[in-house]
Amino acid sequence: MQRESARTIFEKSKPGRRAAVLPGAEVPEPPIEELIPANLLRSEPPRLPEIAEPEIVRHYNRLSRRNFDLDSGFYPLGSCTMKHNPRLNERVAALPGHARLHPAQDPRRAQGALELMWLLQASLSEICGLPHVSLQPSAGSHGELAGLLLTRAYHADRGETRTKVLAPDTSHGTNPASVTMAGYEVVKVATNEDGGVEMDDLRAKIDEDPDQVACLMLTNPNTLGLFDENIAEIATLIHGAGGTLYYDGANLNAVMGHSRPGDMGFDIVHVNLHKSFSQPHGGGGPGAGPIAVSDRIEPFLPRPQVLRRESDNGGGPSFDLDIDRPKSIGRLRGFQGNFGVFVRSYAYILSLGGDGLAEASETAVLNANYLKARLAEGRAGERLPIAFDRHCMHEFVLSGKPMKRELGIATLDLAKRLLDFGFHPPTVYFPLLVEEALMIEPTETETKESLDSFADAVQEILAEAEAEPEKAQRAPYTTPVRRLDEVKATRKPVVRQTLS
Amino acid sequence: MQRESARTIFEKSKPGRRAAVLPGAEVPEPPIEELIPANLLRSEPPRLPEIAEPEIVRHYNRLSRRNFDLDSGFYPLGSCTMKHNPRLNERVAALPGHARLHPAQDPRRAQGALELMWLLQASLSEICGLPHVSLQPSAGSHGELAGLLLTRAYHADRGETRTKVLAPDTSHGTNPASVTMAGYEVVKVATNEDGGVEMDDLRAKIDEDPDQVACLMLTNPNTLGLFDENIAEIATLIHGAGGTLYYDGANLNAVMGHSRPGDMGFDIVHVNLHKSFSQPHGGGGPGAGPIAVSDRIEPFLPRPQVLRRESDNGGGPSFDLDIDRPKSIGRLRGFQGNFGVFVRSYAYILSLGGDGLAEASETAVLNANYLKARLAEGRAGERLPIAFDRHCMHEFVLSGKPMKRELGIATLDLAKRLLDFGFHPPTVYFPLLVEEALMIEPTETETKESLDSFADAVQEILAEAEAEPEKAQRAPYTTPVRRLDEVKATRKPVVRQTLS
Amino acid sequence: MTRYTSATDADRAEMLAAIGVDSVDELFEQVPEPLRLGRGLDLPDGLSEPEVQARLAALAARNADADSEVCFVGAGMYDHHVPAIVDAITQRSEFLTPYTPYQPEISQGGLQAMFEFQTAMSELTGLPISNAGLYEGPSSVASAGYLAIGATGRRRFVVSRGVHPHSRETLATYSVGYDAEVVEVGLEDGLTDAAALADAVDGETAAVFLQSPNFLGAVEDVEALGAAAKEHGALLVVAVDPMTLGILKPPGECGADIALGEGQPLGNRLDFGGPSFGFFCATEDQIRRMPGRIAGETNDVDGRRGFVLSLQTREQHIRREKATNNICTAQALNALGAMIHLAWLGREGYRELGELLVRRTAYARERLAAVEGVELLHHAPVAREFALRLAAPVDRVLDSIAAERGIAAGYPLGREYPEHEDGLLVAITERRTKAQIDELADALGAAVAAERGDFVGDRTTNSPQGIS
Amino acid sequence: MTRYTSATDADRAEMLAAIGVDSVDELFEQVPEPLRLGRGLDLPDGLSEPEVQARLAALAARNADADSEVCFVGAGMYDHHVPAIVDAITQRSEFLTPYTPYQPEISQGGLQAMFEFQTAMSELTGLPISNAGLYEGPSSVASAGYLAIGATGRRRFVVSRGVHPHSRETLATYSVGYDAEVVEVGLEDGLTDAAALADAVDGETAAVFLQSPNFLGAVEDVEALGAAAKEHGALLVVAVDPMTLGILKPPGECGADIALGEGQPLGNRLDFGGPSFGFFCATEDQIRRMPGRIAGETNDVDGRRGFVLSLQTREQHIRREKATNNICTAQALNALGAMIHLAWLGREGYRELGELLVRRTAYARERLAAVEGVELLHHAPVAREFALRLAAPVDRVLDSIAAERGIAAGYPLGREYPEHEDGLLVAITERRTKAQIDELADALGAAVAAERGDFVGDRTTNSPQGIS
Ligand SMILES: Cc1ncc(COP(=O)(O)O)c(C=O)c1O
Ligand SMILES: Cc1ncc(COP(=O)(O)O)c(C=O)c1O
Repeated sequence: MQRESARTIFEKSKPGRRAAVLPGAEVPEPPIEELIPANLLRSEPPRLPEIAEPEIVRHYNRLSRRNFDLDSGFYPLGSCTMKHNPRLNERVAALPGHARLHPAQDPRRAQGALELMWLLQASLSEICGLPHVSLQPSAGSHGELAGLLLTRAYHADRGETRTKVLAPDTSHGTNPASVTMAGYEVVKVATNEDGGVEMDDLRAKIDEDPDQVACLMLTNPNTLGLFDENIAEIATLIHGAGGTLYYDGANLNAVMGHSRPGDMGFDIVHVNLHKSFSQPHGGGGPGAGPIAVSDRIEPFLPRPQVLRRESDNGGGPSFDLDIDRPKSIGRLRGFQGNFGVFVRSYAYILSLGGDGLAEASETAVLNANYLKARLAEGRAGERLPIAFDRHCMHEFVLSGKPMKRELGIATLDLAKRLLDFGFHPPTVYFPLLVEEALMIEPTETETKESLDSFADAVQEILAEAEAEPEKAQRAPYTTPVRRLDEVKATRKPVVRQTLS
Repeated sequence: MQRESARTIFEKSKPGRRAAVLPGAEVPEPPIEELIPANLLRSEPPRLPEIAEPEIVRHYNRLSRRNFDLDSGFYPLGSCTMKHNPRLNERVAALPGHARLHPAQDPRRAQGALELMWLLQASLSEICGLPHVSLQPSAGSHGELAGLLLTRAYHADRGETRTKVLAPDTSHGTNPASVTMAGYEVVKVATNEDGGVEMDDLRAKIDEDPDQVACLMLTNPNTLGLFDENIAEIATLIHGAGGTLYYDGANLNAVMGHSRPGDMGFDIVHVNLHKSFSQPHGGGGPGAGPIAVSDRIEPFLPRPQVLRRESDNGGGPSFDLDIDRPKSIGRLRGFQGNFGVFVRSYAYILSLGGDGLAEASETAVLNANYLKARLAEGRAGERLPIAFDRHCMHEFVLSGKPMKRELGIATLDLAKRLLDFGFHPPTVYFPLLVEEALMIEPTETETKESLDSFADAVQEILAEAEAEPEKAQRAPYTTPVRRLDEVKATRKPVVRQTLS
Repeated sequence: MTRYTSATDADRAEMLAAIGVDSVDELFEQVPEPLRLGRGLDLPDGLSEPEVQARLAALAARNADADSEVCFVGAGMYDHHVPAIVDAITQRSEFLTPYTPYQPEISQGGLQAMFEFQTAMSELTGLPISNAGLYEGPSSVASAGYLAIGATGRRRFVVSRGVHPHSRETLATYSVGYDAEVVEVGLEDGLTDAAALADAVDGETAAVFLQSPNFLGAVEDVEALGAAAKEHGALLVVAVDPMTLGILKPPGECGADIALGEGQPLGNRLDFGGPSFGFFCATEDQIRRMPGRIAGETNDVDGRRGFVLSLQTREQHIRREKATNNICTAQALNALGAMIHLAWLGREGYRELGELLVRRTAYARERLAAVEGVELLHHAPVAREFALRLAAPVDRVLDSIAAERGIAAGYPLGREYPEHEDGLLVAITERRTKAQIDELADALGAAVAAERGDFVGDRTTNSPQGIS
Repeated sequence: MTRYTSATDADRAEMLAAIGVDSVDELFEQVPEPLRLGRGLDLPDGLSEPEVQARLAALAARNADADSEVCFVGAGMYDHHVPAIVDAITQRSEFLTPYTPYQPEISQGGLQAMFEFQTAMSELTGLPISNAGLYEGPSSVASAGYLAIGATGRRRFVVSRGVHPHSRETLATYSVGYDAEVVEVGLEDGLTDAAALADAVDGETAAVFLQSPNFLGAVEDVEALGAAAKEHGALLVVAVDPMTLGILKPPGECGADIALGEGQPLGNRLDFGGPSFGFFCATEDQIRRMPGRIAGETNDVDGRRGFVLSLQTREQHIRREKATNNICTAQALNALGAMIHLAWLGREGYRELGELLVRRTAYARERLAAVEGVELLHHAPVAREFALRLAAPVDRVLDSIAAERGIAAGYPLGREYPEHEDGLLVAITERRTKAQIDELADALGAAVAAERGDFVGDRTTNSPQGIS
């Protein structure tokens, strides 16, 4: 990757240059002050860059080469499901009938889009084992918030007010953040030695005040990559207390076609289309976080909902947007959700089909266990032990604690050294419960060769660290920049360019 | 750029892997031998690579990063007009109405395409100052061949057989190659001290046997970037002998809207749409080489020709393909030519408009003269003198002869060292007439900053060479591979991978 | 092997051996037997690439999109030209496929683009701090509410009825969780009722929400309206249309504490409503309460300039239940598209585009209001969208114009404003030519006349009711 | 400043000063006054990006393309599915915008792709040498003629009438320059007349040109036909369809000296006929006579593997009038698309695709020949295209099916074969489903019946004549 020094596009600006040429006005051109009162007008245009098109293209192409991406190599970022992004999905999403459709188009003239949403809903419903779906949430955390507001509405409808949401200490940070935004209090539940929910602790937390238990949020397989075998009992306990069971679907890629959250007893599920369903991650979005829910939650779903009407006269069905949902929690955002993401994910589901999805999960689990096995060998087995020694599902978590203690290199050092070997490092320091955690999710679209070379690299780095720990401690060396001062960036934040 | 060692896609193959899934047959599936006699069938499928889609994408994305391209930086490759490639043109070329139009579509259902061709022809006709255009030739050299076959047909129609085609010694290699393919003999014309055609030599060559002179092929401005001021007289001489005057339009970018080959007296012109008209070069094509001709040449144009018919009933005109051209030289290729290229170039002409084209040429000439001035300073001025010291048009040629003699570094060394500075080198060792030639064409789409930094780099390399000539002699150092053994590649050519 | 995977039978055998199991099924044994699905998913078999493409193309063909109709619909998302370089750049693998830049050393491209985006949005809004983008417009409004609660400790929002209905509804949805009250202030001739607003704001008010141009297209006097907020120590939150900020006074100069909005008009497709992005800018003192990612400038160990995700301590990964917001995956690629679009427009082009919109809008407003049976719904100044009142049923007029002229004439205000059942909201972009505006005027005249004829008299005229 | 340029007034002033002139006009003074245009070009003013896009979209909308019609037309170019990764990769700047890899150190991506392409084409054709691509199919045939003259010193070509008419015509056009004679050999029930061919070939024959499947879709027995060429020392040149080589015996195993063809079906759009590419493979002994670029493997000074343009001494830059061909800029990007398509298909997929084509073609041929008023034009084996004879005027039948069913039913053979005025050539790709074939059968039956009714009796039935 490029080593040239960073210059922003503002620094490449030169007065008088430009790229865009605009259409002529075609209409009378009075001074703007005659159309809008002068006191509402801007005195100076914003100092946007002045630069011709060729140099804009060069600028962003160069920037792009300073990014590592999924198409550059192995990207085992745990919990993120960095699977292949089929370009077919980009192509169909770009069809004018999708990409150029106005969101306020009369539903009668957007039948294809509504049917597509309906078909995607039906697919997610089958995959999740829950009868109703809303596609509205924009990402996983948005789905979480939706789920908690649904829980609140469900209880309110029954005349109940509950204040507590339970979540294991391994849960993703968005879970507690969503809990607070939804006006609940988080109650942490401990993890047992198998990596699952500590049942005694769960019982204790429920028994403290069962009437206050609104919900338990769970990821299953959890963020350790382990399936919680007690899930049926957990569901019984929570439902017994009158709470809802929320499934954080970030790890759905492990169980598609094998086990369904609805069948496990979950009431509400969010699905990250940008994880299991191949929406490209875009450098941090866009994604989408549809939710699937049980019958008792359905009345409260956000509006609008896609409605399918059978035809009276034997023709095909028609589709509409239903806003007449009196118990709905209301909107979570504008219009109908991230439709472009729906198109991609629906194309993905069509491509794989039911069996293909099940095989994808199988291969994801196979790949994870294989890589786990490779990393249980040799030096890695000693210095980077598995946090919970069981077969994993689609990902697994290692602990760098012995490595740090014995070799003096931290998980962060290992991660940075991996950059020099051409790999994206795993997720690090999460889940919090595991000291010096490395969370590794290879996904099903990686080759055995990639897994092997990653395992070899880890072993090599550990060997190197025995002789020369500074090598990792000061890594990386070959990247466009080396280790960055993040503390400075937070202490004295410079979050925009100063322009003269 | 990447330094990893090269592995071909065949080497990444593993039996049993695949990307494509095909549609089901849907129809009966008898053994193929029942449909086609066994003796006509293949026994083993070709050993194409076996590899899944994610790894194909990674493979070619990685390969791409081993290319320098126009969007990576300055690319002053003389004679090639490496101007910005607007992505708008890619977008409109990809519209299904263009990209998915079958070439044998009934002309009545391809009216938009034919009108576009007609409009492009009209634009090129105006730019070249010649009344008729055929878009058929696929590139410049194809246009040259067309022009020579037109010349032959023209003379044959007059009952003449002529055998000689004159071309200056500065001419591009395709000119003599085309001459031979068209069954003519090349006669070289010398260059005068101003870089133009040596008039005495021209007269001598004509006078030798005027009846044998079929054509003179000329580039104007010529490959030295100089406008031949004697062009009117040259035309008189050639026309006087009964020959045709052919304009190699590779350098049209210098004179658009300023001077027209037709007005200079040329009978036949080819235009490289991939040079002056922004068709991306694609790593060596596609391009297109339309020809514009005078009235006397028109009857012989390749067929089909686009025909415009006015409507009888006051409606718009309609368009057709005319194959009924009895004097035509015939087809030069299949169907209608590189239509996708026509779309891009027409979009380009629409974007710039008449004035914009003229300004583009102006800026191309300004940029070239400025860079020439910068390289006439300091060390470059001494070691890399301009071959013909006049104002240039859109490009200019320096000679590395003093540099080689005094510093021991050849033009090739300078070129290779420029790679380390992030520049594409100029065209080197062409035109043949100039020893150790460097042919520099910045184009109009480069910034002054780019020109300055290129000039600075040249000066710096020359300074470096005074102290340490080996530095350039062994360059490059920072590229994916270093200097390659081209002799070996030609002596013992390995032109395909051996597969087991 | 399924689509997009590589494990051959031979690979599988080797891998299983290394794991020490006989089959993949064994790995799934950790899922208790009763919870295993035990059947295939009830979904169709996988399809080949050409089949999937044909299937999706068939669905797409059943939508009347802004290529097949001339689109005068706005209401928050607009049919602007997306420059070709936006697509070309955002579709590059290097921007399309990585995730959030957790490893800054190999993510400088994305991080620098975020930094540039923040700079541009800060310039547009006239506020010093910008994040790197949120989901979209309305949920950004709701996020501003959360910030305001944190900043003021109050739980009462005063919202102009000129704020986008989706934003108001989203704020209301979230406010159930925030335990906050939402009070709405009405409009007078298109503009927020200043007196009612002043009455509504009190010492318990966390924030006042305005939008300019508001949903009816009217340009609000934000500065004047905002005085009430200042007076009571409430935050002033202003939703803006990024295409008007080359012309309109930036919220930062009008006293806004937060300026935000829907980013779609900048470099993003219509996409039936998403994905796009929300932008969110604020005053310096809110920097540690901002929602979403923020890129910051720093340097590496060798002193080389670089960018990182800064102020991560606000975020859920670190702060968990105390995070300033729950947002994690946002809309980075969409924000990149916006930045490219802004660079392409450039300082002058951006201003010129604003002028073009204002002038064409003025022309269209005058032209359409002159049509028989059509009048202005309000007389406030407008920038790129305006509201009309029709003397015939709006839905029938829209159907007729769509079917006969292939024009989507506007947004029927009755959908969200029962008091404006006769209202039509018409939006202008640089794609809407004078000829199209003139044709719309013609079509509107004809359709209104036909429907009035229908309505008052003969119902047999063939006014179309179906859709194309 | 015009579009895409950067020179501001300030830049201009500085640059002119450095050059030492007062104006750019001065630089143009080298163009003699009478030759200066002295007026603006008579072309419209430049347009903005959205305007250009609208203009081109309006033109495109007036074409009936293979998305708006179901396309059974082939005749050398086929409506195959282009995998999405082909577009994604070939549109990357790094492949799209560089020129010919004259500087191999910074062109390894393009050069290696050429080397891979050559390997793949060599595998497909069964011949050891491939170039990196020529313009397209027919001109590649003509280039083979030039090679054959060089190799044999003879100037006579014997060409089957089954060779694509455009190829035959192009060869004839070029042969005027080559001073070569072209002799044509006719077809018998769809196949090259073997006896006539044997008669036509003699000791003066430089090359024999065959095509298989030939233009009428018939699979030729190349090996048997080629014997005549071998006997007289003429080169055997075979044009092939790359989509059939997973099934059909490769020309290299049939004694061909040169195998070539139109590359469009591999990863290239229809594009109304171009750009696509021609492929060109040959036996080892022709390596120094090959036209076009050839990439070769070598190593750098550090021993690292690399690729270069090899055998450049054949080419015009060096050899000038003695070059093996005049081709310079060719179709590198199109050949790259082909290589990606082939990698995507892979060894198995490529064969399966061939099988799919053969089977669907067999089904379609049988289904259509069973239609009343339709019969086979020949009975030779076919792979992906076949010829029918209609008992009604072909053009009128085609018009009717296009207008009423939105189907482009095939290629009217009368355009190029006067002896087959009643002939219709129907092509099959993996995009043509059984349902589409069945609908075509139905449409063909109805249209032929209607036209026959018209023709023999009542001319008042409303057979459509216009076009949609
Ligand atoms: C386990 C888990 N839960 C929730 C989330 C939040 O999802 P999103 O980023 O889509 O909001 C993520 C991913 O980021 C996650 O990994
Ligand atoms: C001066 C000149 N003439 C002719 C050509 C041949 O054009 P093409 O490569 O398009 O065949 C070129 C470019 O390559 C050239 O520079």
